[in-house]
Amino acid sequence: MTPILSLQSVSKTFTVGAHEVRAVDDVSFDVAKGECLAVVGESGSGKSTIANMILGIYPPSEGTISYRGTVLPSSRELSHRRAIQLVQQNPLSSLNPKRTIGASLRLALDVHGIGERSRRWERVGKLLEEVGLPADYRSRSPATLSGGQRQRVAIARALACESEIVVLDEPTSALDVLVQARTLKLLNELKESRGLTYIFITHDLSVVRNIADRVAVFENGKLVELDTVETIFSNPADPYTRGLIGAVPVVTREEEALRTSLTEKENNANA
Amino acid sequence: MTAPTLLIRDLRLSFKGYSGLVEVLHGISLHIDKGERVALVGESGSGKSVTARIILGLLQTMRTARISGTVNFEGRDLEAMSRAERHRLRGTKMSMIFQDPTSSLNPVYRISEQFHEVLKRMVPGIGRAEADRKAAAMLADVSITEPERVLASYPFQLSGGMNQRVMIAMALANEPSLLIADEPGTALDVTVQAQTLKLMRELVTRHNTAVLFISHNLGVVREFADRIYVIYKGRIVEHGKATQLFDNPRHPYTRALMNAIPRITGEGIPKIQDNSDEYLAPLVVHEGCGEPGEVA
Amino acid sequence: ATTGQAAAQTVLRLDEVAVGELDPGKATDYADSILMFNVYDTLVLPKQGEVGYAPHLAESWETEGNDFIFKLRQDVKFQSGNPLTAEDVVFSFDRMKELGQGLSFVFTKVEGAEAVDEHTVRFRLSEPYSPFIASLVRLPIVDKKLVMENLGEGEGEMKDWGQAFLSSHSAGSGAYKVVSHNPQEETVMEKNPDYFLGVPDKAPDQVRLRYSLEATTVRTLISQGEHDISSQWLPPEVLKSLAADGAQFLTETGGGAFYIKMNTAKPPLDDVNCRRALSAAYDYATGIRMVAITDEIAQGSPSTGAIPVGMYGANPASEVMQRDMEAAKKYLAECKHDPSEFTLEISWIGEVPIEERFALLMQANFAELGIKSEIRKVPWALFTEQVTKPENTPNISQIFVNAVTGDPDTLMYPMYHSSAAGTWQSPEYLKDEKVDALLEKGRTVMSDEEREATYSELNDRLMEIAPTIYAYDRQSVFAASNRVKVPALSDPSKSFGMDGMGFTFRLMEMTGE
Amino acid sequence: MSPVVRLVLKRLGTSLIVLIGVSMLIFAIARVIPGDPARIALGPNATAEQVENLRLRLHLDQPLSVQYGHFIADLAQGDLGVSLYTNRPVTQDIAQFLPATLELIIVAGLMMILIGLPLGVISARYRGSWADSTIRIFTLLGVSAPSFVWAVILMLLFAYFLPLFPIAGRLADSMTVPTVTGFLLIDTLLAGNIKAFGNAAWHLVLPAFALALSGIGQAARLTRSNMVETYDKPYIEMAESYGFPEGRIARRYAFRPSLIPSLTIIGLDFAAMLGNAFLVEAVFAWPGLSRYGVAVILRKDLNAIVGTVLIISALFLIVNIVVDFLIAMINPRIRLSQRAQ
Amino acid sequence: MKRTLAILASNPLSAVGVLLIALVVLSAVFADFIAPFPEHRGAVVDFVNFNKPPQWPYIFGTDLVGRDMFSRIIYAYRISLILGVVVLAIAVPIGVTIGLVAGYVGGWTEYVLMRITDVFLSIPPLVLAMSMMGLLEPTLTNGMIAVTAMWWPWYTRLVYNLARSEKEEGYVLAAEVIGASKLHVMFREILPNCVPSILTKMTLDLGFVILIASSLSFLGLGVQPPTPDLGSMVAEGAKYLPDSWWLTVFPGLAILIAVFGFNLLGDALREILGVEQ
Ligand SMILES: Nc1ncnc2c1ncn2[C@@H]1O[C@H](COP(=O)(O)OP(=O)(O)OP(=O)(O)O)[C@@H](O)[C@H]1O
Ligand SMILES: Nc1ncnc2c1ncn2[C@@H]1O[C@H](COP(=O)(O)OP(=O)(O)OP(=O)(O)O)[C@@H](O)[C@H]1O
Ligand SMILES: [Mg+2]
Ligand SMILES: [Mg+2]
Repeated sequence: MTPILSLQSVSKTFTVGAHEVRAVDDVSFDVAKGECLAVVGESGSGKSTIANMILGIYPPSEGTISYRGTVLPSSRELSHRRAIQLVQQNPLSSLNPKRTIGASLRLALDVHGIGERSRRWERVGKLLEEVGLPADYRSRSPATLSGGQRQRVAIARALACESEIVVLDEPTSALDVLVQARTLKLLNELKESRGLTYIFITHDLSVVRNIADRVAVFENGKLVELDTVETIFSNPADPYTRGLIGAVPVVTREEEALRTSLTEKENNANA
Repeated sequence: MTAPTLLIRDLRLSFKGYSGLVEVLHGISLHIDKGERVALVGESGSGKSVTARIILGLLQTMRTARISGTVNFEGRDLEAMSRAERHRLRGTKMSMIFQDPTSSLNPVYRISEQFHEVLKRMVPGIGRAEADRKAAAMLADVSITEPERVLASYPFQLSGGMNQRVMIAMALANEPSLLIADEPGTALDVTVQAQTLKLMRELVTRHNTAVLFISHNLGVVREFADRIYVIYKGRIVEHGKATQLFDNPRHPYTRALMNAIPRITGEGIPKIQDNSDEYLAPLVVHEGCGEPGEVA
Repeated sequence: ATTGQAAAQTVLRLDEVAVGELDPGKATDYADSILMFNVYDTLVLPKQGEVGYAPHLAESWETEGNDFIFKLRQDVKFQSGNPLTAEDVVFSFDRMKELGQGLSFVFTKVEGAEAVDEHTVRFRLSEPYSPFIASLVRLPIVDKKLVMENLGEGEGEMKDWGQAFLSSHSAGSGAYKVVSHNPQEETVMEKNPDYFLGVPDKAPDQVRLRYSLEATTVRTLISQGEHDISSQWLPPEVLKSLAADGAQFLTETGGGAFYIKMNTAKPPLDDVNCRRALSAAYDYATGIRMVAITDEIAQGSPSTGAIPVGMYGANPASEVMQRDMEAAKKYLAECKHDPSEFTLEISWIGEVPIEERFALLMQANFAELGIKSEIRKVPWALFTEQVTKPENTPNISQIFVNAVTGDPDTLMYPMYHSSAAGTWQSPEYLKDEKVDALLEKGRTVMSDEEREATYSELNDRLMEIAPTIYAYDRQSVFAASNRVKVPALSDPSKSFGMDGMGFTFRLMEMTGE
Repeated sequence: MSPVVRLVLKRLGTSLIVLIGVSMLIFAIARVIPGDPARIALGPNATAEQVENLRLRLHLDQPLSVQYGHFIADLAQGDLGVSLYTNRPVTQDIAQFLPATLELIIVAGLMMILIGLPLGVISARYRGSWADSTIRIFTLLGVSAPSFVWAVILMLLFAYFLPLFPIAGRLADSMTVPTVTGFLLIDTLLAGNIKAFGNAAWHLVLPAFALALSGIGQAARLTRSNMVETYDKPYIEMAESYGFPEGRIARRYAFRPSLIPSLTIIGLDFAAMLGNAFLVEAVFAWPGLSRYGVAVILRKDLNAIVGTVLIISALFLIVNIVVDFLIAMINPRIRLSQRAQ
Repeated sequence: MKRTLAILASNPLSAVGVLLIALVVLSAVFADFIAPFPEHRGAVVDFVNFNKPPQWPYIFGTDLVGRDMFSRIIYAYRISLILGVVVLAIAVPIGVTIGLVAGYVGGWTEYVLMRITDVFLSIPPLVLAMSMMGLLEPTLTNGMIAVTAMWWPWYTRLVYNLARSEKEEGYVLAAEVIGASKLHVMFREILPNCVPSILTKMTLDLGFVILIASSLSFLGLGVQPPTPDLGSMVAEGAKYLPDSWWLTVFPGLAILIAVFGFNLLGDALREILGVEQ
């Protein structure tokens, strides 16, 4: 079975003045339909860059990205656009300050002709309610929302498209745990009911533990480890991964125990 | 007894919209003593960021905002201060880490220029080279591996986490007496986050800085904060020492929060109601945690 | 700018609207004339204070059949030091003819010029042409030797006839020589100390002729003592305020008039009675009042007919044209066109704002007769284009016309001879045999009496068939600072009968700084 | 830097194409202007024969394409033909008049920048205050009367009632400097004549200000309205929270990102003045190209029209390149865009 | 609507703007009732009362042929407003559209469109107007066409440069990622962010258009006498400053009032249009 999304030796190099930044360095991986691939790793290791390339916002410097076996060009047809959606890391800048969030949400429905025209406005309200916002936030402007509220709008917008793949770049970092739980639950439900595929970029390993099927770990532009969530947490191969898990801030004793066991392993490995 | 670094009494805020007045803060009171690390946790949209902005005096100039209540800084009422006096505090005695780092940095200036500006608040005559040196050291402290490159970059050329660390470095640079950190670690991986928290803790102990720490990451809060206020829909609902609160959450909302934390041990996504009338129950204050001047 | 000289130097500053053309072979308008008369000399000059022409470079002349033979003065040197000889006269004439520009058309009846000896010139005319002597004031004598030394690129023996050189240098014998010439700014001239008639001490040492100054600028300059003589084109209100600031007025009554021309080739003004009706309905007195500056001085004097007062054939100054509504109504009743069926198109030249007021005056005047009209502003370029076709020519156009030589022939012939139709001077498209015959006769009869009689007859005929509303006789009014005295422009007994001659700087006097 | 150089070269290359396009267009358009150039040039009294002769000399009897061929052939030798208005080569006219106008409009352009932008910054920073209202009235005055009316008013105020400034021309009659560049501010300095420099500068003040007034108004209003928007951006709040001096926030943080519209319009205003300054030049008796341009248009002086329009066009092209470049400089996101084209 | 009213009510200055515009429009519409000498809008000459300073009954004085300035100004609003509004109503959409396309689409489209704009900018207005006169009837309509033809490139340049910068904003990317059409991105995402500049420029241009009409009428293309228009009044009157100051000052003030009103209104409009519903 062909993977729904596949990256082959993708690299991206930026130049900043005299500096060359190899943000993504020869990365290949496949994403299977219906799975949730968590992407974790160092800050600045190229996670968002990969997301942007998958969406065709930047062209990759090298390598190709294919969707269901066909290589995606950077200017895409509507169907390809609909197939993959993105929740940007920086929700404020991804919302047009001159449009109400209702208008921004409705766009997704209008573009893809989702639902009856006359009922779309209502649907926008529903979408907002699904992410825990009152329907009357439709007529608010982005500037008057809190950080977490904006993030939820961005999620709602990505979900509105009813796409196959959703790339979520730190979608819940500004949410309190209750709302986060609710959002994750929503994502899970959609995954079950519609067979959605997620590429879930996050720093919150506790979330990864509970939502991901597989985990990709990045360090400095390279993919250092890719395995199922169980393996990663119980028996991580890469020392960087182990370090990450060992540093997770936790609230219960059992969790601390897990952390220390991993850290000990690390210490043993080093010894 | 010296006055607390920050004392907020009955702060109310409403926004005037086209459909009328919407109250966002319903009278919150909190305080932070010198050298204390106080966390403000709570629902998304409950009013944490606006509280922070009011402390800095950023909302006061907004046409649609209506504010009442008192905010005292080191014993002095901020509202009673002259504009200039108030202005003098910013960036020197108080500084803030903004929630949305990428939008909060000016897109048309390089990081180095923006950092220079921040450092000038403390040392007005500081030169660019000197500032760059200092900035590079600060950035290295927050685990930025290529400080020169970051200084030479525009904010949109950096990753979210890098911008966040730039913000943190800026906020710490002038060693303020009050640091407001609005979700400072969201875009950081856990190792870097741990490193920055350590840095902040050092600052607190070294300079007796008071910290208002706003976060959704209760794990981080537990590790970092001395005292915690829990806020729900514009009201403080529970207030206690970190240990008290984590060991014995009393308010229904706090309890719900605690239960909703995803566990690294992997128990699936917790099934908790995110909305309930119970959450509106009155304020619970833990032993020894009353507001100064009030009967606990 | 020039090199500064001794402090005692007197500077005369004046302005003109159009850029002065320095090449004497191309000179046409007022500014050109001022330059020409001061930098160059001519064989004859208009007499001061009376009609007729006085010898200048020529000592005397005689006629031989149609030909004219001139004896030249022998003491004249060009500014270059070259002596002025018959060769130069012939060269100047040939050059004028060959270039075919400027006022060369006044010499169409001259077949050629030849040097009989060093100081004698013969002009051969093809037919009797009485205005010839008058035309000679338009033949400035150019320094042949100097020009030949400075020929520019061109084909043939004479290459460019020195056009490039003469457009920014002078090659004359005149009382003033050109120091610098910037067509957008000014021409600076200085006294020629070797002038053959001598230049009086009181005459300005330096003259700056500035171009295209705005009314406000002139006013401010004069009030600050930085300007001496304004152009004649200032609106009356501005002249009035200059007088209030203490300026004096200079006047020049020349052979020109303000004509309101009616297109006789197009209905409704193809009907003579309609034209007569308009002529009678026009409010002459108010027209003069509109250009009045003070109670005594106006930019026009009442017109007495087609020919301006002071020229051959003009009606006496007392017979002024007057409005007569009764007559107007009578004529209109006889007109074959019904006023309810047409709308007159009254045009005015955009460059001459005062014409707007006349257009409005006419509109109001004609409305009293029940004639509708609409006003149309046209820029000069468009106007000259429109008049080339009778159907495009407006019903009514307003034109200021001057006689280029002071002779009625040069004024009337280009306006009313049927062969001249379709130029800016002749938007009437007049075709009248009697007028043609009289115009032709006027230029051949030689004696003053005969000419007077012929032009008088012409005048009557033109009044009768009314192709034009003879609105007023031109009177040029200049505002001047009190540092200058210009007898030719303030004392009728010293005035010249020709436009621009009043600005003979050697006859001006500068007082004070 | 090399991609920038490449970009500029590319722009200059296409500018040449634009210039050729403009030359063809203007060649055709100018001939549609009513009037017979020969007739106008020869003056009212010329005969039909004289007119016809001149028409032949100007090739006006030939088809347009042939005329254009003549034009291009001459242009290749740096010859734009002879002006019928001044009877001099057009190149000579342009060389004499262009520096005068350029000097004037450069000073006016500087005034737009140095007065207009700060006024905009002040009114944005103190929006709603009396300073804002005063500036609003002042800037709107600039668009309520044309520049030459302001020229007249300024002249009356500062030369007639209060004789502070010179009235006409570029330099006092008593002064003289050798012409090197044609820019008096430069030539006086080259001649080492400080007094003349001061005098030339003094002559520039009123006409340049009259010309600049509308641009000042536009720059100020556009700057203000964009800065008001920028003030709502989170990075301004961040700058405020750090207590950067308010003036500095206004000047650096809010101003620079808001500069795009004002810069665009100032650029256009600047280039347009080369064609539009004629009435102001007339009031101050400024021997400039703008006045020349209008004189030749009204006289249908074909060679001179084509010559001046090409100069105006070149100025527009240069200014637009500079503005586009500056905007890319001001906004690094344009310059460093990573977007797929 | 409710929001609009609320904005207007909360901002006294914009209320002043509305009031001024109302004043101007009403006086234009009801000129026949307001003007003390309605016939003076036409060809009336009164050489007894000409060039009179303000005095009863000529509160703004009389012009050089004796017509009441106040009446003429009131009537002049009619033609001047129509002129300004019509020209802008045509030029702005054209200019804005081209600018948006060039700035957003980029590549060859940008090159071609912007170079065409450069060509249009390069033709001096006077040449354009003069040659139009050679081709077309010298009517007011054709005059407006000429003005429009020289006006749009300014908006193109303005919007082009704004669009180039807005294009890099995250919300544009977001809309593209959703699959929004180019049209949508240009007109619904980018355009609203250019509105403040466009509105500001428009309110200023209203004054310029009114004034440029006077230079056109010099060519016979614009408003023809005796019909009063503010631009010509200001321009012609300037010759008679300072003595007959009322000839320039009052029409100038009349333009100022209109521009001022529109400017204030523009600010309010910016707020009303602030966020797209
Ligand atoms: N300018 C404004 N106008 C109207 N309402 C606003 C404005 N700014 C914030 N609000 C509202 O005030 C409430 C509190 O916002 P605030 O940003 O303080 O939330 P928060 O507690 O920081 O939430 P988060 O954790 O999601 O960042 C939110 O419901 C928000 O919608
Ligand atoms: N437009 C750009 N120009 C230059 N460098 C860039 C650009 N975008 C990203 N980079 C660089 O690429 C690297 C990877 O950035 P990216 O945003 O992908 O990181 P990330 O993994 O998402 O990090 P974080 O977790 O902090 O968001 C960083 O070093 C960043 O500075
Ligand atoms: Mg990222
Ligand atoms: Mg917040």
